[in-house]
Amino acid sequence: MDFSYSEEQQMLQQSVSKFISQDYDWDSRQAISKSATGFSAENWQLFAELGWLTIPFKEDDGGFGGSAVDLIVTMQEFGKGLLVEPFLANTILAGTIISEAGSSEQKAALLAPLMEGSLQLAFAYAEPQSRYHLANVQCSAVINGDEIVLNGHKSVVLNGAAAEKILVSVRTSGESCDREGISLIWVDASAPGVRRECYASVDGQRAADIWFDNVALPASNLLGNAGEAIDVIEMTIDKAALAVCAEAVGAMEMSLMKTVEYSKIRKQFKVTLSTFQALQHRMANMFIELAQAKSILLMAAMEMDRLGGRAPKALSAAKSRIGKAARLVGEESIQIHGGIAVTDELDVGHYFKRLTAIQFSFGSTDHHTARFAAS
Amino acid sequence: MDFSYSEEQQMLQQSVSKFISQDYDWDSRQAISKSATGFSAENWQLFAELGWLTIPFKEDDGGFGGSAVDLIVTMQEFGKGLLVEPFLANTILAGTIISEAGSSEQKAALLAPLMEGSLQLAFAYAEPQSRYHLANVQCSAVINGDEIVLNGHKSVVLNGAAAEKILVSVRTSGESCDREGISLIWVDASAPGVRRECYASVDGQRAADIWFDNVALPASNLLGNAGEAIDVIEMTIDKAALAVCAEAVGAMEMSLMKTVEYSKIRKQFKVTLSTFQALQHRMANMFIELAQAKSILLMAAMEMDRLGGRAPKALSAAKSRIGKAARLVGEESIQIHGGIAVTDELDVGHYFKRLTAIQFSFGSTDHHTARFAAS
Amino acid sequence: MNIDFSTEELAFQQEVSAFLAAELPGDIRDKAANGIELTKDDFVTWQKILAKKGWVATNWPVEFGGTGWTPAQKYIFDNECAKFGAPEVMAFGLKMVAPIIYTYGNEEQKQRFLPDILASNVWWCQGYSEPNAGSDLASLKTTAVREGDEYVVNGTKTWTTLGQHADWIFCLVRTGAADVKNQNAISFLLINMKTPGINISPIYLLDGSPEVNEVHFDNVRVPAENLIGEEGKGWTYAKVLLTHERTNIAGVAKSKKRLQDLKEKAAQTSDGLSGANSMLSDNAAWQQKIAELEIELLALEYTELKTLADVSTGQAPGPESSILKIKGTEIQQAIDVLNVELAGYYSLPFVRDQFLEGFDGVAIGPDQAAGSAPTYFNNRKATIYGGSNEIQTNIICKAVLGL
Amino acid sequence: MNIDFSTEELAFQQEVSAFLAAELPGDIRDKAANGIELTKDDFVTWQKILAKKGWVATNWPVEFGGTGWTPAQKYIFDNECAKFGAPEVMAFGLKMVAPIIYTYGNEEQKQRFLPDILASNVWWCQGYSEPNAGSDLASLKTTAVREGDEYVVNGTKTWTTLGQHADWIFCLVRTGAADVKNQNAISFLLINMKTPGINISPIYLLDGSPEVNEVHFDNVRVPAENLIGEEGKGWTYAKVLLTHERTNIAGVAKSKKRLQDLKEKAAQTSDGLSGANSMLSDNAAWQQKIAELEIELLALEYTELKTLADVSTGQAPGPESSILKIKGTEIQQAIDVLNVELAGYYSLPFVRDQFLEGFDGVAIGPDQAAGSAPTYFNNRKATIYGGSNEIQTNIICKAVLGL
Repeated sequence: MDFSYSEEQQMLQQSVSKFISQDYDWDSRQAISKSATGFSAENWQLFAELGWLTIPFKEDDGGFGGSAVDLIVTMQEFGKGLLVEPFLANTILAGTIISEAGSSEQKAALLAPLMEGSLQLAFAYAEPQSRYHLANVQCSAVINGDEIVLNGHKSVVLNGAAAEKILVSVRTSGESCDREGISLIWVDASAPGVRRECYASVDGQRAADIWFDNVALPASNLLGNAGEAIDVIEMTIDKAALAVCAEAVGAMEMSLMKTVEYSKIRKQFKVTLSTFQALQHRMANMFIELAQAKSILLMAAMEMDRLGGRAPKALSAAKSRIGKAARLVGEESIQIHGGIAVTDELDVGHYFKRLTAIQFSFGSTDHHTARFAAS
Repeated sequence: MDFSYSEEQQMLQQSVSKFISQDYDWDSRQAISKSATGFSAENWQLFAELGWLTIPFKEDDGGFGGSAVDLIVTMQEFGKGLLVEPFLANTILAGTIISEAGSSEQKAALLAPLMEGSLQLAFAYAEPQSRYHLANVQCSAVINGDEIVLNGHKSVVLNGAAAEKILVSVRTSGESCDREGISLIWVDASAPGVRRECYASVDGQRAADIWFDNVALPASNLLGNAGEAIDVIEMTIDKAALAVCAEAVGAMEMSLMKTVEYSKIRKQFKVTLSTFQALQHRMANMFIELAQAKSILLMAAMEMDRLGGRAPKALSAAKSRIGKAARLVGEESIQIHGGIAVTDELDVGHYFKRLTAIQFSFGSTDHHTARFAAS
Repeated sequence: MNIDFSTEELAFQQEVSAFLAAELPGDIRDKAANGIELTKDDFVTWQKILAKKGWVATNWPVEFGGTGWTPAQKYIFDNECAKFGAPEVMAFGLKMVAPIIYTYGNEEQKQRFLPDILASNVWWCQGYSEPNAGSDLASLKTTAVREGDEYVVNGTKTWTTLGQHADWIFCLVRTGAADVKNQNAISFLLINMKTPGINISPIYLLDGSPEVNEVHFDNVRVPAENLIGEEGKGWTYAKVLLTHERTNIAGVAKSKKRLQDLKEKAAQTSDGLSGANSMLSDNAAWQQKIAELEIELLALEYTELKTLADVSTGQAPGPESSILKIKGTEIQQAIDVLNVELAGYYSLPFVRDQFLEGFDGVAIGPDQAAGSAPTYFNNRKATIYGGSNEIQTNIICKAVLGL
Repeated sequence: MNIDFSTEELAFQQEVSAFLAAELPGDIRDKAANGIELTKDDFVTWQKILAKKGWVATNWPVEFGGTGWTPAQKYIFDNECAKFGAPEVMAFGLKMVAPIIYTYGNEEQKQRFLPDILASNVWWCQGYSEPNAGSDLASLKTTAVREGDEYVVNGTKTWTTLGQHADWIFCLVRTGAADVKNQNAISFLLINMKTPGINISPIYLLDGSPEVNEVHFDNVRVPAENLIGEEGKGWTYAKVLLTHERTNIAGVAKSKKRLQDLKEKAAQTSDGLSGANSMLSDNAAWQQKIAELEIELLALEYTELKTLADVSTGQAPGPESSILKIKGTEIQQAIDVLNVELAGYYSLPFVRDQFLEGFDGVAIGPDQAAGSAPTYFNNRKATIYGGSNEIQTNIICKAVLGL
């Protein structure tokens, strides 16, 4: 039992923290978020140079060999800066799929350039009817000898706009909710029959809905064995959920800090807000929520490392508890700030938006409470 | 649409309120609660003289013909005094059963003396396995010509100790949870084969577990048609639930008032508790809970009157909401008082106990939330 | 005590229902149902239809053109309007400044302003809050200095909802000397927005909408005849107005409709569990949240009905109005969150165009989903404005509990 | 960072488990499992068994007879004890006064008091609270006036848990003049309960138990050698002790066991819905409450583990101890309510005899039901004593948030 960060982890934390505090101030973040692509290519190259894009991948694959704890160290700092660069979509979502299911050729073609920062990827798994159930796949891929034909509609694909290649969960056999019969393929975003509607998301990031209309692919675009992908998909989404849990913890920390600071400055009835005991106790309650969120995040990360990456019950505990904390801290930050926090101008409202988006991504709070209860 | 009390209702309220404030002070209540029988026979006679024991019964049966609104007017005042006299067990539970299911002979034998205050009754409906489901009846009665033979175990029978005659829900046909096959019979408490274990309840009232071992009764002890009793039983328990909802509102009102008063006297850190804004806001929240409880109580009573006594959805809304308020107000009253409220000496702890007992009688908060959702 | 409607009330309900069915323009109704923002014209069009029927001023006395309805009639009208998805009337003219004018204004002011409000010829906005005085209205800084027959106004008002459309603004301004006790130095002034020296700049809210504004006053000269009542009494008038605002703020009828819509949509939304046959409405946690919210709303409805009944017998709305504000807004915000939850992943796309008039692109997600998160974000203001919920709690502490 | 136990730790777990299986007396174990109150003898018996093994003073340094365990070992020990239903040791001697004595006492005091505490020969109780000083310990009024080699003590202490069994009491007393700043006039004094002038009277709690007492001091003469440390420093020592108390107060291991028991009992309790096949554990609302509580407890467990780890590396327990107190007691009380809920109607009978030793009547309801409501009532104290949760919240406001 050891609760201290290793030297390597401390260095990683300092490195990310330094970038956020020195090179990712609020105005820069807003400018990047509102730019055409929604992220900074320059930053992305920097991340590659710093080795951040290799963190979760095995050393055999050329990665840093990072643990779940390494991942949360990184994501907490990103959460503090409300990073909009598509680290999650590339490195966690698409990257984990390739790393877990890809052949060495596929890794060379997709993972290596990802780690170099030269290829943008996305993982398309959700569908309009699927909600948070990963086996609810209607997108179909018919494998016919050397060819695959893909049809269907994937919804809210993170980084779907910038992605050059898209990993897709598809049904190759069975009924809509069967756990068997789900496969993974990759498709070029510019392939004939691929149509994208791209948009900003409410938290200032980018996503897309993607339609596939008789898209023809070589059979070599299949990752892993046909029909056996559900475990890898679940593991990937759980990892992404852990990542956004960590991000939420970072965002909550900033949101609380900003609220406490503001309360010490803002005057109402001739005294600062911080002198009102009712508000003091509410801020203390936010602090407790944050502390509980941090604890359960550690628990989930350590359990994931202990169990080799698959700890669904622990992850659901974390996502449920952190979702609850995120809602409370986000909403209370706004309420204690007052009207100013409902404007687009102040950062605290944007923390609130991201905290909200996290609550409804990779399984909502209720979804994970129920999954915890059932497991 | 009329939200004012009628003149008759105002008089009733004043009459009960006067009794509670003048003749039912805290020390008297405690002495009565701790006496051998757990209630005052003298008070009971007074209630009979004042006509209170006739309130819910039809004028045709010699009653006051009171409405559900009349009932809540009365019970709110009783709640303020934490009345231990068995008004609920006799007048609402046993009385409604006889009034709704009894023949005129049975009314003459049971209801008339009840209204005169000369007969103590109880209604035994719950069983160890039944929880809050009234059709879950395993107590069996075999009707054989002119004789009924009764076997089984009824749990937590209110007024079960003092009751001279006991009304019992029994299964005369069908399986354990069938809605058909449930009947009502009455049995003399001193009949051979009836065994009682009597006890005080946590809220200072009296109850008993009752076992029936081959108790032989004449068939004329059956109330209404055999096998068709479930509707009357449900209606009766809903009425009792409404009554305790009103009682809870009265008790919450007192509990809040006493807490606010105490906060203005009790000093900590050289100032009164009432000067701490965090506590102020919590007391305001208790007030809001009480206001919402009062509103939904009115709603349920008016709906019951509008729909002729059967308004299960409205009743469940009230029991659910009032249960939630009762828990909050009860617990917060204790917490704001501090240590003194955890002693047996102070009244506020006893309001808390009664509010707790109400939450788990006639269907718990969760039970009624689910019933509301399903209806 | 009873909750039955009389035969006359039931007939009135039918009349309202028939009126709405016949007169509510289909495009306005569809916009509201699909979360498309209403334009100024939409509001004016609908209010003029109501005015023609004599039903636009439900809170005014009959002598000024109000309906003179009983609480039961108001309740019926509000519920029918909500059921049909009719927009609520803009409050600033009809519900906020008008009661001040007919209560405290002089005869000339009543004749000058009320008919245009009744006819929706003039769009009003509110000038109370200032950048450094949120809930603490008594500390405001905008000054109005008397010079002959005019006041010269300087300062900045903020959170001016839909001020971009406004022809007139009603303001609280500081007229007294600095040493006068704060709230006795505040006056109530009506100002034409076209007066030179007024500049308006939009504030973008969390949902991206320019719904509120800052209004800057730079030596704006206002005729003294635009002062309502006495100098220094503005705070008293405003407090009365705030009470009026609070009895309307619970929004029970609208919340009932939204909750009903939510239930219907949940019954058509897959929970993903086992294909087409398992709906979100079958989910136990969802059912419980919906049930608790319905019950809370039911309780609030009766709190409101009882308050309306008290007001109709001449009693001023007391602490109940604070409860209505607090619980009403909490319920609204709980519904906001459930709408986001209903949308699931489709709460993420920020496709503002999609719910603006004239959109002809490819819609993302189900109809209601696109507006769910922006509405949730925007409506956090509900517990902040109109006297924040903390201020309302303080009122209960002082006025009811004597703390 | 990792949560694995080492081979040594796993071996230690086995050792503790084997010890408990062999040494925990069956009658004590059964009483605890069935909610029967333990007697003084039960506690002493068990503590002497632990002492013999050298495991009774888990928080003391080795030099005084403590275990010198790592945080992981303490965690393992607490969890195994809870799993087996072993009673917790009485805190007053071992966990409360002993750390004060070995930290601030002189050599003579250490030799005089610590061995008897270690051997459970002497029963201690706590004299802090007074009738008019609840959470506000600095305002206490019991005086100790120095006369030669003695202090003369006058005043009343209250909430003295199990004081009826006590041989000694440790007290905070006022030694300074009235004009000395409150908390610099308070000293820490050990008093033999058999000293003339001490009277003890029981206070009955909501569950009917005489668990706490008032202790009255009427010219009680106490040798000056019983003063710990310096005069006027008592408040400082007590604060350190309160911090110790708080790191133990979360009660995570015990709550885990109770929650586990609750789940098992719910799986055996009919929900009444459809006979023997439908159990309370199948009920969706119940499942959700249990899940949320388990998750909260899991988070708290890691907060505690992290705190233990920090303490073991020499850091003083910081604001975490306030979180442990607040969340720990909230969880305990949430479990209390669920036990009442599990009991349903059988939470109503107040059959105190039934869970006292020697009862031979007819038991009413299932085993756990009889104690459910009394425990719920009694345990409301958990958020009040040991520095109320409001005081803990204030500590977070000041010490962490700088408010």
